[in-house]
Amino acid sequence: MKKLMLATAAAALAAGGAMADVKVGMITTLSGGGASLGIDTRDGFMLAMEDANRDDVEVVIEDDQRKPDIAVQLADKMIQSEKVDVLTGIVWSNLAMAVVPAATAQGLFYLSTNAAPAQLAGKGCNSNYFSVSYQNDNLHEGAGAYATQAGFKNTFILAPNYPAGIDSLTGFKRFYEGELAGEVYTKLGQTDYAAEIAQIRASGADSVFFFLPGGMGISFLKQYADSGVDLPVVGPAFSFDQGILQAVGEAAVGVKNSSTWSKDLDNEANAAFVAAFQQKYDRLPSIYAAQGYDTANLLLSAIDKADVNDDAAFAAALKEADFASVRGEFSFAANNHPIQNVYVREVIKEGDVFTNKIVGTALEDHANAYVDACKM
Amino acid sequence: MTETILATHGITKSFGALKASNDISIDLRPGEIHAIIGPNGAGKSTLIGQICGSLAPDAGRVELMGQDVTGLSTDQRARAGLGRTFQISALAMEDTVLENAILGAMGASGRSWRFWSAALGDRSLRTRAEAALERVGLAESMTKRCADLSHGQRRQLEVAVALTLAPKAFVMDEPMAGLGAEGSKNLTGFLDSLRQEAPILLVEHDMDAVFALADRISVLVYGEVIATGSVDQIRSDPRVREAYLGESA
Amino acid sequence: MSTILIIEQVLNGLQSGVMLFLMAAGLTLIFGVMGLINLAHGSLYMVGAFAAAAVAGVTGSFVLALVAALAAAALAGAVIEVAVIRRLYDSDHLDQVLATFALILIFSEGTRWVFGSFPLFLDIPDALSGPVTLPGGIQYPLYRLALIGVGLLVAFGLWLLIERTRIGIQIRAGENDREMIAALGVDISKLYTLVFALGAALAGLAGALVGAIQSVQVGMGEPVLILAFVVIVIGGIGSIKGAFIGALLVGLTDTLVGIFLPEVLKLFMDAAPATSAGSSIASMSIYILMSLVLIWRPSGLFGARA
Amino acid sequence: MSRETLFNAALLLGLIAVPAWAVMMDEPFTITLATRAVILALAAAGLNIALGIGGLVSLGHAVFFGIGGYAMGILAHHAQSYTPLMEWPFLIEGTKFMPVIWLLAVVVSAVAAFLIGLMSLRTTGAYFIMITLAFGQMFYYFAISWSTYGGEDGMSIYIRNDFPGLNTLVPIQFYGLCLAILVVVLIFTARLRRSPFGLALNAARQVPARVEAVGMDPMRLKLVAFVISGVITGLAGALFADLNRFVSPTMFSWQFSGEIMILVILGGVGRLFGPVAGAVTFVALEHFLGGITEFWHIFLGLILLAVVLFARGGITGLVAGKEATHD
Repeated sequence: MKKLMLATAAAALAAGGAMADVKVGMITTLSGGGASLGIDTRDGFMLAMEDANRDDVEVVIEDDQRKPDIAVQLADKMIQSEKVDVLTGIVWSNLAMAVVPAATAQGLFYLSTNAAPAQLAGKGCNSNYFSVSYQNDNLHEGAGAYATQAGFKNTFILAPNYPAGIDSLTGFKRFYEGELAGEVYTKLGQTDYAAEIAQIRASGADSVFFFLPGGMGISFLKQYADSGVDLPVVGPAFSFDQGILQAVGEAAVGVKNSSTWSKDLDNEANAAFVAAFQQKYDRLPSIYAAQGYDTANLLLSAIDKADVNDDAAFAAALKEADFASVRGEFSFAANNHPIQNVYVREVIKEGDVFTNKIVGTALEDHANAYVDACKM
Repeated sequence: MTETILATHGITKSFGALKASNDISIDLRPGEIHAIIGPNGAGKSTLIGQICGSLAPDAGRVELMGQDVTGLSTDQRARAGLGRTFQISALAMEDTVLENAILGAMGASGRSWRFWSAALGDRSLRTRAEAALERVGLAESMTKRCADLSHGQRRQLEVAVALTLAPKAFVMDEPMAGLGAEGSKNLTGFLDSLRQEAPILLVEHDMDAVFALADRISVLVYGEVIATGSVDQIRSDPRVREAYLGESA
Repeated sequence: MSTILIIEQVLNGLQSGVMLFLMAAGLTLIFGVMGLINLAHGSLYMVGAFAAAAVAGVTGSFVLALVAALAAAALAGAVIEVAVIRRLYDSDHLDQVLATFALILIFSEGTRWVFGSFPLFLDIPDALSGPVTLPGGIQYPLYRLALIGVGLLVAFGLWLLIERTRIGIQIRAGENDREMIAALGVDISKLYTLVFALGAALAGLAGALVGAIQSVQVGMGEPVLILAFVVIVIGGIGSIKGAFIGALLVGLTDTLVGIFLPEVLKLFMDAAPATSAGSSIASMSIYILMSLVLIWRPSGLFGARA
Repeated sequence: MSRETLFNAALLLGLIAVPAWAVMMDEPFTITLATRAVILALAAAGLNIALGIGGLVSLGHAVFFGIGGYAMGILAHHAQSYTPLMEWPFLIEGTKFMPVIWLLAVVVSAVAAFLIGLMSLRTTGAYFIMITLAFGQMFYYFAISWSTYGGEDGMSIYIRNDFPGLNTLVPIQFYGLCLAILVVVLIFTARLRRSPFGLALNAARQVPARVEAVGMDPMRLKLVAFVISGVITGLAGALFADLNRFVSPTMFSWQFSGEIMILVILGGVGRLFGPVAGAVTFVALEHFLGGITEFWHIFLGLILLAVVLFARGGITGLVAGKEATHD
């Protein structure tokens, strides 16, 4: 109700030529486990904001501690007290599911810097919700496509036993054409994979696909490297991120991973971004930073075109995706999720630092599997 | 059979190699005080534990009013009419004297499953508790916290709580423990008057009290009852003298 | 399912069991001697791992890293014993739970403050890297074999310490009767600090050893802590022997049920739901084991008090 | 009037005045925070019965909180997707009607508390703490892998559930509802403490042998207390889920069990208004410290340590002096 009144008032102002200020609420994980992802998201986002140096956009940042109830509470605070127009920043799918549907139902815009669960891409899609990162399945689909391209015939696949894990294996299988040597769900938060590695060894597989985000992936890669099993490994970018790679070390070198972004992607925006990020924060950017950066730039581009209080116009402006993405060509599919390339990267050592370099393209101009399910 | 209120029949209990109770058969008759004496480590506590239900005997049985209660738990035996006092005061120290007494009244009347009405507001519970406190001489201290009582008063409260149960038989574990001469004398007088209400199985170290009160005495040594009889019989029993004084028979 | 695979999985179960034992031994010792529930034991595990990673990062030496882990965890243990824990011996379990929970918060966020949010790097030494071939043609990582060895060695050392040394006698006496050994002239507060530091050092050692094959990150201690609690509860709180048996039981159950249950279920149902249901039940298996043990023996397999 | 009574009255007044002020100043978020505090206080009030009166140190109360949450989540999920909860042997539809949700939360919590209590109460001391923790973990892992209801992602409910005569979407109305329930529970607790059952339970904590000797079974007293306690925490879980319009397995996590315990201890174990004082303080700390530093957990930890080491009896004890539970 109030939102409606504001909109009318703002429309009146806009008619007078003045643009209303835009207030952005960022909810992300800055403390506790997983804080590194949120910190990168924030830093990437703020880098773009500071580069733009505009005084008509205000950003409020809060820490969700990776707890869904805290995220919801912060969203309430931002909507009720701060009266933000746009929400963004959530890293984790379960937190996004807690916040996004309620926020868009209240007429806010939500721009996802990372989490993009299937529910929000298909039946639960919303004209006010944009995923600037990907659809969650994309990287797994890319890995599956790569496995097919690489000629793997008998892959062993594993992921934690939770919704994102199950989605991951489904996504992989969607583009993988070979046989499965085994399909295993591990315990969420598991740290020892000796048992699974023994299974891989015994299974007669010719390759391995795994999705184990965060510390789980570090543990798996270190143990795998030490096990003497010498099969090629593929995974989504999450386990090969700049922050994580240093903790995995040599064990990761040579592993292929699918990603929508890499720091060596050859385009002007990316080169500028990587240089600026390194200069400002004295570390290499991660995919989360890149996605945060893109999200901010997309938002700024839309603010220039339309009034945030005019839902339809602002949504249309966002959908144009008229900004220079660090991922190169970038547009939105009908369900407001990106159409972009999924690349294959390989982990290399550059001097003292472990990092990725692009070695191929798994999927070109790839959208997602849920476009048809979305009735907007 | 109505002649005995409480009886054990051949109860036996071992802890590893140690036989803490060896084929003990004792009984408690209406109107009497039956004292159990014995040196430290004779197995008195083990015996009481089995009578009251906190320990299960390896063999033998316990009867109350002619009924086998061996399989019953402590609280069931209490409801069946066994009122006990503890060697070391077992009282709710944070609660008042009255509340402790009401606890007994509640258990006896099965009113512990009331969640809304105030316990102190229940007429019948309160009457019962106050009557018991009156009898042991704690009427003045009803609103005191247990923790603020003197040792002697706590011993009195122990007895009062058992009284609220209106038991068929009392089992008292060293009620005189830690009382001064004056206190012992008072309690002795009180117990003397109590035996008509319900017989008392009395475990006690205070020999003056035992000899003044007991109708019968059983002597427990190394888990066995070596003698049962009147005060005079026990005094003169050579086995007892040997056990206590080391005199050979 | 080949014999080789089964043997390999049993080895895996043993390995995770002996590492759990390092954690559980300290916990159970501290509980047995001081009657203290220490939720912050997982933090000491984390301290060990971070110290090892930091020192290995600078010196490149795994041995020095282990020494650093032992020293840092023991020191951290001694410091919190003197500053906080010592005031809790006479408190009830409730206060101990709360205070040590508070210590977890302080340690976790403090570590993040110092080391940042990114996981640290700690690798196994070159000499122990890669697999070896065991009799029967089983390929098994050398480092994990070494872990089993170290774990058994520590278990043996603990047994020697407690059964054969003066300090051991004092520790055992302390479990039975605090006042008594104080009366005998043993400096009880020194003994307690020592025991606490010893338990902490074991946790730190476990953290460093396991950190080399897992991820060294803030919060790594809590999952292990809960497992270690399960272990000592199964074994009987206060019993080192119980901790050892319990650790092996938990390690083996956790590993074997997770692998074999889905396979067994596949005999009765479709593959996909079998995999999913199997891993769901497997993730609860050790807690089910613990409940069963406690229902059967309320004070654990080797618990002293009834 | 004792100092504790005054303190309690002041707390209650604050719970009315602060949101009233927030309505006038149009600060809906303050109301949301207050609602959170009230619901957490309710969860802690549940634990306080088991812990404070019965002496049962349960490190698994998140089980009931989670059950309450999932009762709401499951019923509302089926209602909003128009799919029946089950069709056989009889049809059960989802619902968005709060009283029905609460009923389910209460019944399932009671059954769970009864079963868990039956098994856990065989143990005492540290074992009891650990076995309740283990039951919590069991539920946690079960919820994570229960894919029908979202697994780790949990479930989102788009619109808050209904209560007859109220518009629960208006923050102050939902707040009023929660506060009313809290007050009812506190009145019940106050009566319970003075009731025969409360007296017996209190004694069962202090001297179980005495309670047995007067013919009551301490185990049964504790079991009933555990069930009452679980039911209240379960109800709080349903409200908490409605506040967030979201449920997830974190409601079952052992950290959450720890947090509920913290609320009780922070406020003062066994004090009638202890959970309220604890929850209000905790939410305030979370809000203000969290606003100051990313590392606010360090300060929370230090404050908790200070409470344990120097302020026995928690905040209530600090303000109102030593034990004043009797007239």
